[in-house]
Amino acid sequence: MKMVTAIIKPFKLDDVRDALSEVGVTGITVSEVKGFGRQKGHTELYRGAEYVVDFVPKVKLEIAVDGGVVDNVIEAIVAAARTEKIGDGKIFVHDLDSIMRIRTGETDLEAL
Amino acid sequence: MKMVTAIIKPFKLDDVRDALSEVGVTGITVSEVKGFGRQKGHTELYRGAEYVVDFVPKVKLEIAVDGGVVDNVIEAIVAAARTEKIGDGKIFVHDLDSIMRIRTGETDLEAL
Amino acid sequence: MKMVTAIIKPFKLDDVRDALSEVGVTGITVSEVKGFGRQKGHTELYRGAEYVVDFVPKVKLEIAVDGGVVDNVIEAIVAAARTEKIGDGKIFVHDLDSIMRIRTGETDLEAL
Amino acid sequence: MTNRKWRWIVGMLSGFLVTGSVWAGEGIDSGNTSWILTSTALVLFMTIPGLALFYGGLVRSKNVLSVLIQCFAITGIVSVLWLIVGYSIAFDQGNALVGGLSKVLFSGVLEESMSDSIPESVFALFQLTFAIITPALIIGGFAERMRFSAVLLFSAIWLLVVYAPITHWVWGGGWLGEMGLLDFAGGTVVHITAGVAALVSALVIGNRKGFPETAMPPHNMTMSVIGAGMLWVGWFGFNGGSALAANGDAAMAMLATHISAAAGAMTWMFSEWKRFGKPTVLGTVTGMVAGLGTITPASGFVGPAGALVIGILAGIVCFNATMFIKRVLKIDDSLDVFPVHGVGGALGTLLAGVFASTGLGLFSGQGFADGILSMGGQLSVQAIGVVATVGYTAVATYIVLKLVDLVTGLRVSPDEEIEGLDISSHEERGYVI
Amino acid sequence: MTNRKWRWIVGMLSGFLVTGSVWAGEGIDSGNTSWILTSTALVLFMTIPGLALFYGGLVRSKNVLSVLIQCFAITGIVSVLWLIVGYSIAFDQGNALVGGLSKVLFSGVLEESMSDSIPESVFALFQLTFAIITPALIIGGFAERMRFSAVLLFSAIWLLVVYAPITHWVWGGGWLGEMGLLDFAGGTVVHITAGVAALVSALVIGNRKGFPETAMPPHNMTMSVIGAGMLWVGWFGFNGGSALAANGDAAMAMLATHISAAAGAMTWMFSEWKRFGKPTVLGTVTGMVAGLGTITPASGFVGPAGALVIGILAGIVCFNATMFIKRVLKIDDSLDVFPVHGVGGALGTLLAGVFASTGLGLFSGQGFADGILSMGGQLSVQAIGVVATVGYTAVATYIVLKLVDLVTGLRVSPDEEIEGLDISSHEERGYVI
Amino acid sequence: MTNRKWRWIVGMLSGFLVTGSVWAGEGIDSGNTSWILTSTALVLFMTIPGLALFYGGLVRSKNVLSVLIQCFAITGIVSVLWLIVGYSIAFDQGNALVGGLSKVLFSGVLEESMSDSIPESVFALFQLTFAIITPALIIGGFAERMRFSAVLLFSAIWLLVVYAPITHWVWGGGWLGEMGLLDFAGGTVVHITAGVAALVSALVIGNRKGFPETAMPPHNMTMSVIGAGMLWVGWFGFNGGSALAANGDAAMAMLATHISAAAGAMTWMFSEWKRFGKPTVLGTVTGMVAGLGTITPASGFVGPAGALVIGILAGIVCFNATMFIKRVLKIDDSLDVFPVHGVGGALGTLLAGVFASTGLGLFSGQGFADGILSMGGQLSVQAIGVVATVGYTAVATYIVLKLVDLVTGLRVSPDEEIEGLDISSHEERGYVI
Ligand SMILES: Nc1ncnc2c1ncn2[C@@H]1O[C@H](COP(=O)(O)OP(=O)(O)O)[C@@H](O)[C@H]1O
Ligand SMILES: Nc1ncnc2c1ncn2[C@@H]1O[C@H](COP(=O)(O)OP(=O)(O)O)[C@@H](O)[C@H]1O
Ligand SMILES: Nc1ncnc2c1ncn2[C@@H]1O[C@H](COP(=O)(O)OP(=O)(O)O)[C@@H](O)[C@H]1O
Repeated sequence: MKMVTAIIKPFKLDDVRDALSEVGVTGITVSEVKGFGRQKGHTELYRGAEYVVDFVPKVKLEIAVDGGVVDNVIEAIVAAARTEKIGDGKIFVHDLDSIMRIRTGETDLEAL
Repeated sequence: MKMVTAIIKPFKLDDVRDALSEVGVTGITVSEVKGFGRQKGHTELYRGAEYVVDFVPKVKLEIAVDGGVVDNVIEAIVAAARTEKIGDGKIFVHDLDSIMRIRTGETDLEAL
Repeated sequence: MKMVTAIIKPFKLDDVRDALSEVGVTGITVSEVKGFGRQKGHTELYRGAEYVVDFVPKVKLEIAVDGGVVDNVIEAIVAAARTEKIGDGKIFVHDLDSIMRIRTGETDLEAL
Repeated sequence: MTNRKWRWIVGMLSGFLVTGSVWAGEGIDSGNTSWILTSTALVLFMTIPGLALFYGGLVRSKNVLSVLIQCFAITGIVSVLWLIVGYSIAFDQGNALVGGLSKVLFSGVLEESMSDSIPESVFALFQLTFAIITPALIIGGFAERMRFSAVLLFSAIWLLVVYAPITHWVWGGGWLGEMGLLDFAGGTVVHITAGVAALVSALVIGNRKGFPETAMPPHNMTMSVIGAGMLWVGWFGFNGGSALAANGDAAMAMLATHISAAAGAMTWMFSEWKRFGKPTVLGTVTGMVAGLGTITPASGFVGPAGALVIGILAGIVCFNATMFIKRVLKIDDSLDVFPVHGVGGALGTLLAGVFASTGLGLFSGQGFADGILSMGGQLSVQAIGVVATVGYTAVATYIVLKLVDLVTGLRVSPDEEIEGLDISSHEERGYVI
Repeated sequence: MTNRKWRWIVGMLSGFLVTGSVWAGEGIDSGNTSWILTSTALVLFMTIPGLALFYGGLVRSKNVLSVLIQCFAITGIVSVLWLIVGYSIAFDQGNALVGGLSKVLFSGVLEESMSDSIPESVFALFQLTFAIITPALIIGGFAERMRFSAVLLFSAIWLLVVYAPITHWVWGGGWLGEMGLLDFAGGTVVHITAGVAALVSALVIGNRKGFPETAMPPHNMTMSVIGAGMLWVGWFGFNGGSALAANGDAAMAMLATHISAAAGAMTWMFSEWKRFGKPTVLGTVTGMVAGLGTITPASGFVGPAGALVIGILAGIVCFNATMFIKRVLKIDDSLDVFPVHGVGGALGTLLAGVFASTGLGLFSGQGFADGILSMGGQLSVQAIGVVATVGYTAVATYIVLKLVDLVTGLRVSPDEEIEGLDISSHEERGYVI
Repeated sequence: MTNRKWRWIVGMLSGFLVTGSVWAGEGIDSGNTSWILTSTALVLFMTIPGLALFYGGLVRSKNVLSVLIQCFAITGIVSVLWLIVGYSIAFDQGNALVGGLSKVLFSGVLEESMSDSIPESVFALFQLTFAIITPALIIGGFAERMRFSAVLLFSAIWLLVVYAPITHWVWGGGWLGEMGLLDFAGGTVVHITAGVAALVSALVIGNRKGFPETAMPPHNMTMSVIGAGMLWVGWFGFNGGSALAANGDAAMAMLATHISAAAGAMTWMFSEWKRFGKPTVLGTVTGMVAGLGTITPASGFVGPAGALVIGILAGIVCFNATMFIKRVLKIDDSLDVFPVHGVGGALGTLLAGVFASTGLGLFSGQGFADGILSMGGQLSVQAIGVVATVGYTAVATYIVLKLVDLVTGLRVSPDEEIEGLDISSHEERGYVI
């Protein structure tokens, strides 16, 4: 089992969610994050004090999946999230030891 | 060393925290997340425009623990967080390479 | 490739970011979290109802890096974030299977 | 002759002398009218948005809209009921206990009808704004757990069986006014009734889930502070407008009001600072409200130095009453309506009987009610007013609650309470930021 | 003689009788002046911060500041233009269609100039606050997507070619006033013009990206509710002040206003409760605004019971109009300006012709316009007023928009719309919490 | 005879003529009284919640409550001190420099005491609202870092040794008023004193940790905009009420105030747009405040066209002054009190000496002070007023700060500053959302 973590542009969330559900993903956990990277934030202006907001709002998706479908999942995310402009984000994958559904006590793939 | 990540219902946070401290967990990192899963969000209504909010507010707990106590920790979480209604959440476990306490430079299990 | 996750005091964010960019880190994902640990929160007072806010606001940094530079990165974080007061935070490291840059499809170290 | 009537006659005479105005044998005074039109706006402002914000900020984020809609819906329902029958119950001549029905649907309230030197239409509207804020104050007692339909039904019945009759007793020609009760702007009528009703409601409906172990801090103190500022400003219309004229009486009432608010705020702030080590903004604004509620019955009868003493006492007494209800009795009068308004209203009604005296030097006021000669005499009338209002309100409120419980049920389900009333009762969220 | 003039003369006479005041052969009445000074403050308060908050809370978080700055900038620009030429177009004698230029730069508006019993300077300023809120209302139609420079240019031209002339028609001595149109405080002048202009703007500029599939819920309902409360309170100045005196006329207008607001709010709330299962705070305050907008033209002409009926009808009609525009026609009049203000304004203008009648018993009003004897006669004048205002506004607004499109372009780029106007047009964020 | 006295006498006479009112040989005018009661409410509204919100939104989230409690506590403490001795220092006859002690504890301010055509009690209360806002304005200079006890002590002493005496100089019968200084509503008394005191405070207490490298953007611009709207509306009471009557003087002052605010807002907005490429809401409302502050001393003396020029100049001058203090001098007058109020107040005091002239055609005003015949003569009096106020305020504020430093210490510890004053000084958080 793998955990796929994707950092994407906030307004792409709906598209990515739809794409994921098409490849059979049924659960996602989403959080709001600030990204620092190549893409720079905008300038803000307060009574003549100009400054650069150096972070960019991003959305982080965490999706636990069966190892066998990781590639499909990544493909789906990329297809939906790509704008080809800087700051489209990243996908990270790591191993999961175990998964459990709290409600039923089911474990691992059954818990998804 | 393992990292236990639990997604639970927000109003269960206090109970889970108490249960964890009973099994000896001394540190937790908590964040507010939005969950997409089997449980559906409520409907909202704005001047006749009804729509479904498709996410559900959840709380994510991250708990770094000694590999040996993972099962106790999971049990404690499940016992405290279970309502047996849909949307109780999930627990994910993965391996940690190393841990460090910034204040002292202690590492791994000593850092917990 | 490794994922370095650091929990630090919020007002240290700028210093840590500067330190990281000095050791060549170009991307970071940051989120606001609540920490429970040895450091206790402050007391609040509402019309005579005193109570302890038992969490402490913290900032979580996630930094994907080449395995070879993990030690440098940790050192940089520790140097910048340490105040030697309780609650300075922790650093966790775990393995990454793969990384992808959404914009270009580059993978792994190239994606950083 | 009641004190109120006496005050009106002086007002009418002074209105006459002041402006020499004559209209078809009656005197409309444009200056007085202007001030009461303005005061009406100020008192409505106290409820919406003032009180709505003050209360809304104090509850948890998941219930903020429930408080706001309750304030608005009470405003709506009370307004319609006041038009239909409430005004008549309160201000039609009737008997010593209750008004008659001659003013149902504002019949006879025409463009040219006068109430002394101002049009009756604005008198009726000014009084309506008082009828609005009183049930709105009560929601602080049962906040975060009462069913919305129960709130509406309770407020409607309570208006007609508690508020309107007591208003008649004191201001509408009823027995308390006749007896010489000094209640300038509603210490008994508004604050005691609201405070007692909130306490009874809190007891009948029970504590919020988690009270008192769990912290339920205000979710948006800045919102409460905006509301508090609006209450202070609006109260100028509440007390100053109760002179029903733009004269020295109104001006002195406003001055007393302001001084008492300031003194109450500072006293509470310093009490807290001393007792708990830190002065808080919530304490400061609560003390301000206590100072305002307490001066209300006394405002037109006392001088500025008297108002200073009243404000200081308000801060001390209401501060300790709040600690007592919350920490000792552990009653979940959620937004502290009873210790602030109930206790403050009673305290102020009694102190009006002291500082109205013309024999206190710098601390003198404008004199006792017509026909009352000693402080003892006035104080016993004041005490009768307090006891009667507390007693009747407590019993009647209890009965109304039990009745509403039968019809709609009082409390939402535990799941709804956990989810929050905003979503569970109104399908809306306060913030999507 | 127009109804308005007739009302003024009565006012002047009554002012004279009431206060017996004389100044160099003209009558200034300090009470009337006090009330109009106050009303001016109240009406400005309706726009800033009232309407700014009401609208600001309804848009998405990323556009909140764009709404706020639009309200402030419209206030600024309209004020300057009103001084320079707007007031003259509206209120200089001129002809039946448009005022002349004798009052350019307020020439002749001196400290001692009178407008009946009040100084002309406060009359001009009071009217300015109406001129401010009208274009500010329109921004609800094109919110979250119009270029800031286009908003400014549109508002400026629209003020001079739509608002000022129509004001002249109705209140400035123009043809609609002469014909006997009853429009006490701006059903045609303010609400129909704003509502129609918003609808036309929404059609010309097109729907927001994502409308209607994507949910665009209010980002801060508490902010909207604060604004709604301010609108209710400020409306007392809007309608009560339109009597231009502190007399029974003003008082009755305020009473009618209040009753209609309450009835509108409750009607909308219960309609929603019945139709969708839950009463919402947004519905309640929208119904309140509908009640207020609808009573506006009628407020000084009807009695309290008539106002109750008008408020109830406002709730029902505007509720259904909103559903229709949004769900059936799928027009993105983003903050529902047309169904609430346009429909409400037209409805109220017609109902003024009914409930002004003195022959409806308890539901009677103060009578038809001078020289009009039957309800049919009055109603046909009212209908002409509605049709003329709708027609002229629609055509003129369309032309102004096309013109502005040529000069600045109407709409921001899709990327800017996605990022939000706050950052893309103003480099600021609403919240850094 | 001072200009102020002269104005009062005219007011009294006109009050007499206008209403023909007589009371025991003195004239109370209900219309004037109504307006000053209302104005008092409006000016209090400017501070709480107006200024509290305006300032509160501009600081960082962790300090929002500290600003709010400072505004409330200053209101409380100043009110009590004004009652005890402040009013007497300012308005008792005394000598040319300072009032005597005959009005200590408002002794002699009875219900029937008159101040020309209005009760003295409302005059004293109206003036109190000015005494409240002035020290409240100063907190913008030392925001986010001063100890709460130091804020209280500083405000209390400063009120008595700076504000009250300077008020006496200008309005209380003192030397500047005698000399013919034109300061209608507080360009010297309020704005210069506040601006200079803020600058001195900022210099003495030092910059905030991180200034100017770190961005410290407003945490809640919507809150600041609400406050700004309230300031605009409340200022009608500030300037309009300073006529102390509801007459042409008041009306013209309100008109001038409004025009200048609008012009200031637009000028700042366009300046910013031109210089930095984007118009901001903060710039717009700051320009509005600059326009309001600048017109304040001139408001009752100039015409609408003069006000337009003053507003435009306010926008340009205060905009550049802000850039200069912040970007060139790098002084952390955190909320820009000096460049907006100090510079604006001085500019307006000088321009009053220009646009009061009756010889400027359309740009004429109501004339110079009694006995002053030329613009040069008036301007030199105005300049003396500015210099004296700046000089005395700077020196006295410095001494008071040093004194307070000895007693309580001025600044919180660096750790407390980092944690934020809300938690470290008040154990509360602004938002729990
Ligand atoms: N090494 C990294 N570790 C963690 N997050 C990263 C890393 N690099 C980038 N990110 C995240 O990805 C986002 C996008 O990266 P950025 O460099 O701006 O553009 P791109 O995605 O086109 O390479 C960043 O805002 C940040 O949140
Ligand atoms: N595959 C997944 N990956 C990540 N998070 C998930 C996944 N599935 C579920 N979740 C999280 O768990 C929460 C609960 O899941 P849900 O399907 O609603 O009910 P249940 O927990 O009863 O299975 C979701 O709201 C989401 O936050
Ligand atoms: N076992 C743990 N798992 C996850 N997060 C932890 C753990 N222990 C501590 N933390 C995080 O680190 C923060 C700091 O820890 P704390 O015990 O307060 O002090 P210190 O860092 O000095 O040891 C906590 O607030 C929490 O966010």
